[in-house]
Amino acid sequence: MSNEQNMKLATLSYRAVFSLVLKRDLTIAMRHKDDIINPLLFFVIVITLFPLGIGPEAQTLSRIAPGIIWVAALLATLLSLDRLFKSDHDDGSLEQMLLSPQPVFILVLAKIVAHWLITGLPLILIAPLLAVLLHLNEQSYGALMLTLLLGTPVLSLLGAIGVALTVGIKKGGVLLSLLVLPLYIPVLIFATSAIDTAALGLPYSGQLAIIAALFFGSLTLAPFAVAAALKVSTS
Amino acid sequence: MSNEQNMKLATLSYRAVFSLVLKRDLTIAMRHKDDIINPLLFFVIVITLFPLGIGPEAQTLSRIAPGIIWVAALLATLLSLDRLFKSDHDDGSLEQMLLSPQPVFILVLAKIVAHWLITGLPLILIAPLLAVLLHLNEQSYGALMLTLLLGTPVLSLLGAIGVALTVGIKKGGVLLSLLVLPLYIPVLIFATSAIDTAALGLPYSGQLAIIAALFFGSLTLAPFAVAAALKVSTS
Amino acid sequence: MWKWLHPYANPEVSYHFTGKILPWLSAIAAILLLIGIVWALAFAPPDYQQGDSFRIFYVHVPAASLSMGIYLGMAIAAFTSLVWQFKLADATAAAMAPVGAVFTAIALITGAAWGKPMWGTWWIWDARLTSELILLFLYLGVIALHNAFEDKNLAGKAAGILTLVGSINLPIIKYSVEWWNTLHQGATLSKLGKPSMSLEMLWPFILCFLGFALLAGVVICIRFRSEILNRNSIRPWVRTLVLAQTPLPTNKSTENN
Amino acid sequence: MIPLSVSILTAVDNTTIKSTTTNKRPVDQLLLSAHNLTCIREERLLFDRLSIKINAGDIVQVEGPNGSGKTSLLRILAGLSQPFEGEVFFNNQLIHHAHEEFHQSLLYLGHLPGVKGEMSATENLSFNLALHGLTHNAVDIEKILTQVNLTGFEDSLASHLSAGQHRRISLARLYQSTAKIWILDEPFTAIDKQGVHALEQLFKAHIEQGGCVIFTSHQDLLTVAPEQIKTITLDYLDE
Amino acid sequence: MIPLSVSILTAVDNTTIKSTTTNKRPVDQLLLSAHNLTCIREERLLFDRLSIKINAGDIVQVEGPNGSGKTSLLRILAGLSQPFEGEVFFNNQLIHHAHEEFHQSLLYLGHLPGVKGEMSATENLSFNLALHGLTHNAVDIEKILTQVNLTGFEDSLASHLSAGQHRRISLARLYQSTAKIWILDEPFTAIDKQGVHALEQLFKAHIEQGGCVIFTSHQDLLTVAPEQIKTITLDYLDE
Amino acid sequence: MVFMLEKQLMQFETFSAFLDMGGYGFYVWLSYGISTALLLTLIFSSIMHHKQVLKNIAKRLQREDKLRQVRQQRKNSQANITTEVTE
Ligand code: HEM
Ligand SMILES: Nc1ncnc2c1ncn2[C@@H]1O[C@H](COP(=O)(O)OP(=O)(O)OP(=O)(O)O)[C@@H](O)[C@H]1O
Ligand SMILES: Nc1ncnc2c1ncn2[C@@H]1O[C@H](COP(=O)(O)OP(=O)(O)OP(=O)(O)O)[C@@H](O)[C@H]1O
Ligand SMILES: [Mg+2]
Ligand SMILES: [Mg+2]
Repeated sequence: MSNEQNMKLATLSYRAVFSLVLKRDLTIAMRHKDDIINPLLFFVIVITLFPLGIGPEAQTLSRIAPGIIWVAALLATLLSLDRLFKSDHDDGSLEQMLLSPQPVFILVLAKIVAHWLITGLPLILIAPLLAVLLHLNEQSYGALMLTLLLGTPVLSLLGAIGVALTVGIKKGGVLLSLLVLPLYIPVLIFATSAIDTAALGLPYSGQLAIIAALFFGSLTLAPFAVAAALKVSTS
Repeated sequence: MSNEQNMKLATLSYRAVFSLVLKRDLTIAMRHKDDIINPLLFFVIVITLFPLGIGPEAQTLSRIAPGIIWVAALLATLLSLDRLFKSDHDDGSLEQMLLSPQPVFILVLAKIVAHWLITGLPLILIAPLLAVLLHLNEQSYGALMLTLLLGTPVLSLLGAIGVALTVGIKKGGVLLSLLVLPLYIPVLIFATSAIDTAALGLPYSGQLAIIAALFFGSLTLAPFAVAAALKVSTS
Repeated sequence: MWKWLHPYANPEVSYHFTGKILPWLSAIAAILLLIGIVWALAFAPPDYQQGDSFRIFYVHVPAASLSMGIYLGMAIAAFTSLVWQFKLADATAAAMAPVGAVFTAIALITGAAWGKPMWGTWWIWDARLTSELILLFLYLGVIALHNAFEDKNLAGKAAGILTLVGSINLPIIKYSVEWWNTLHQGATLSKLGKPSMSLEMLWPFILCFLGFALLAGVVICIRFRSEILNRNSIRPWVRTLVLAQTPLPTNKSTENN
Repeated sequence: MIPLSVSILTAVDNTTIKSTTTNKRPVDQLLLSAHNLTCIREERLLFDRLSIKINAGDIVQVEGPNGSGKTSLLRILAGLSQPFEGEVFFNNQLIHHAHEEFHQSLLYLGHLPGVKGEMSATENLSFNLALHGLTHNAVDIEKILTQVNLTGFEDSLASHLSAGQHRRISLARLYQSTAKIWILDEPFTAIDKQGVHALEQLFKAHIEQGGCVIFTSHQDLLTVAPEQIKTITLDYLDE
Repeated sequence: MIPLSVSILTAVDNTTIKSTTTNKRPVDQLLLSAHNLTCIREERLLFDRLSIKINAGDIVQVEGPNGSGKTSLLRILAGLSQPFEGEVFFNNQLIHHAHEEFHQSLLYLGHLPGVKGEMSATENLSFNLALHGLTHNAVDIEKILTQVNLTGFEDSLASHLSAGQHRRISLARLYQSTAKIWILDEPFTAIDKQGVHALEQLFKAHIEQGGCVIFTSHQDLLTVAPEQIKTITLDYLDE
Repeated sequence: MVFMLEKQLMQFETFSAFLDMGGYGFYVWLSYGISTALLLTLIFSSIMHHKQVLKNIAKRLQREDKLRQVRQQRKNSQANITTEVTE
């Protein structure tokens, strides 16, 4: 107890807290490299399931490609949401975070950003490849990438609210989908509509603007909603 | 210790063990009624996502309906697989089962059957409704029901192998999909092909026979593979 | 039954044995590949129909057959290890998975790059292509499962069970995919019939094929040796070996001896 | 219901509060107090109108048979659960209102250790410390880990440690804590004898520095004189 | 390395085996024996060529600091993990070969209680008993639950019980066990004093009936005379 | 006959023709390039993996050494205390 001189007690700046938690979550993900590869593989496999179920004709596939890619992205995010708080809840880390003197919404935001870096970003990087597999219209590639770039963070942010609400419940797995998927529907509709519009060679900035609005809206509101939800569901 | 007269020590018959474990798993599922409702709701939601992502034209939907229904069934089963062994592993029940004098493959079989009753059966019951939503060809309803009836148990059986292999691993969630989905592909292909054939008014007994063969094959082999996998992954 | 294997079943002996043959194997593989590939790229005649794009053949086909052959080998090793508790087979199977996955990826990529000029598309959902893709998933599953276990002995057993389950499924998958495709699509894009290969095409092919196979062998050997070290790290012979090679962990270590 | 002159005050029916006046500190600085706490779990009344005052220098052991409500009480004191009735005060403020200061002064360790299996002992400890505003260099961390006997396990993933070693990672935080209020739920679980001894020494050092310790345990402390310990004994209410 | 005339035999280096000859049973019936066990976790040697013989009437306490390998040893004896080298025998047969009989005679309770939170205490207990071939009527089950002090909680879901009550559900199996070999990993965790006392009585009754108990604990038994207990003390190997 | 002669020769007149591969250059070189890259990565990572394994074992041996020293020290200091007490 006498070595208090060794340390500095500081109310950390928001940035320091943010990067502390971000680093931790990324470290944990890197430990299981699988954590990064697996949502990606899930995405790829789900997308390959559709041609197998629907049939190999390029024309049909090309027609439904935007829908399939986006639904797969939705499901891949959904499946990986568990990582966000569940394991922290089960081993008591979440309790400790809530009891720490740091503002909860910053902790939460850092965890969400880490989640997106681990699952959303790789999806975006591999999407063009899958678009090739599904014979997506060549004019749509730009729209696909842009909608994914703006849309997947929204998925992580909204998903976090769902996980926070279900984290105290055993076997919340499927309940989670029930809560979260309806929230995802606007993103899905505007994103696929943007891609379809792009395939016709028309401008799709309207849809993109709406997705951007969703993004900024959820970025500002979700962390607080999540913080509140966590307090409720852990007590 | 003096009340041994109160009880009967018996090597239970296979049937008794089977029904003991089956009853237990069904009881637990009934406690959380969500467990039964949720995979079902997931199934419904995934299927409704497609008209949203692809567009509402009846013709396209009808063309891709068998594929979508089956892919959704696959994913719903996949998501619910966790229930099979994970929670039993986490609270030590699985250890106790492996240490019981009963043969492991019977315990395992009972758990798989319970899983199918909880997730597979409800899917089958609701499938006709969703088929209507997707404008499935009217001639295909019989084939849809038959393939689901024979195919979903295969999904539970093969899935159990994957869960058993990953049960000791933290965050096996997405790894599981990687292991299991490739194994599901034959079922998917033959089932959708049967439904498509039926839509043309042709006989589809060939595909059905193959699915039946897959069913009996996995019914006899999977419990042993699962038992072996459990022994490895819990030690 | 496995008595005669006994001397090779000893991890120490097999570690040193593979260490000795590795340089030779590598040298032969390098020579074969060098000659084979130069011949294939520069000296072999172009195909009368496909022109110079045919040169992809010399990588594509060896890679495709090796991808399947290695899975077969892996399944046999897994079977041996599970049934006869033959531990080295475990290590062999573990060593084979990444190599097989890479050859599968090569077959897929070269196939796609060949498909674009020949069929006009990078990818079609043809039976062979689809089952090759699924084979890649099976490989990745085995690798991921192997990585997920810390204890490599357990990892080997778990991956072995998965390999066997997959190997039962592989023919079913192949068959189903073939059937599925013909059912949906009456006329498959006509794949080129087996060209009746002339000798000047056959020779470089044989060289390339052997070269790639030996290369696979070399990498499997290297990985096999790491697996053995990992599984026996507590044994005195490993300790002396490590201490002899790496006096300080920061020093650069040489792995050939 | 009789207000005692010492730190711990009132209770109803089932709750015995024993408290001795051996506290030699000149000023009894009030750290944490609870007023009229009533807790109901599963429609079962656990304790009724329990009031507690905890001063600097107190070691408070919450005792009672299994299921009597010890964990429930500790979680309420830490602000993790809400009582059915009653309030908890820190510095004469409700703890929800003094959120940040309270969390600066609180160290709560529950049944779950809050240690990530995927991170090494070092990483776990330094994250836990940093989260509570304490920054360290690697040497410090290693020193602390030595104090909890984890030398040689610094880089092992926590999931590869034994039950007791796993808990030790979370207990290591005690060695560097600047928090005054320690709330510990069965801290000795899975800890070996020597470890229990070390923890007890730590408790003594902590109260000497003006902190307080509230803990539950089914074992008695061995090296702390019984008259130094205040006990809150919970029991089943309807007995 | 000197074979003693009593139940527990040899060990190397770090393992002290203390054994007294107070066993008054006419025939020392050998229940479980281990031969030359070597265990490696995380590339760390935990014990080396450990040989143990456990007779009917033995109470064996495995002691040692955190991380010394107690849990690992117990899991190997129960057949849940494979040792790096060595064998475990039951009735002179390898335990894998005598799979069913061994499991008939074994009761293993590990760190995890094996109790489902979604089922009531009654349901949990009767399932656990039935799984091991014991059939009961409702009255019996209630009686057993009374013995572990869960009266009034029979129909509560296990997840709504306190830590100690949760563990009591799994310990209840001991009251009706027909297994001769009990292997218990820290059975006293979270159990209150009175519960510990009851467990000790149970141990004594069990060995009198010709069973044996192998357990780990960081507490000493209070009511069993020290000379009745055989201890296996594990320690870090490289000392 | 001409065919037989050509067999001995290189198929391409110029280097740029060689690169062009009869118009298929991009695809051919893409295939060979990616294959080479993948194989080299595989070989390299296998060798690195092997070195890593050796390094890890060495590191562990060192750690065990350190541990032994720490325990020895602790034992010595404890022994000192007990002897002091008994004296
Ligand atoms: C991604 C695309 C492709 C994949 C995954 C693929 C896969 C395979 C596989 C698995 C084999 C069997 C090897 C064996 O039996 O040993 C094979 C052989 C072959 N492939 Fe491909 N292939 C692809 C594209 C192509 C294309 C575009 C062509 C030519 C236009 C082609 C020409 C051949 C030939 C000539 C053989 C040898 C035929 C035989 O021995 O039966 N492949 N390929
Ligand atoms: N799952 C695991 N993976 C790898 N190593 C492990 C694992 N579990 C335990 N170990 C290692 O084995 C050693 C012994 O662990 P074990 O659980 O047997 O100890 P223990 O004597 O039961 O300790 P405790 O008193 O803390 O319960 C520990 O040092 C730990 O590092
Ligand atoms: N999550 C919960 N939901 C409903 N009731 C609960 C819950 N947790 C505990 N209880 C009830 O509250 C009572 C007190 O539980 P608590 O955990 O506070 O006891 P405890 O004194 O800590 O016991 P132990 O010594 O066993 O840890 C128990 O009787 C239990 O029935
Ligand atoms: Mg408690
Ligand atoms: Mg232990």
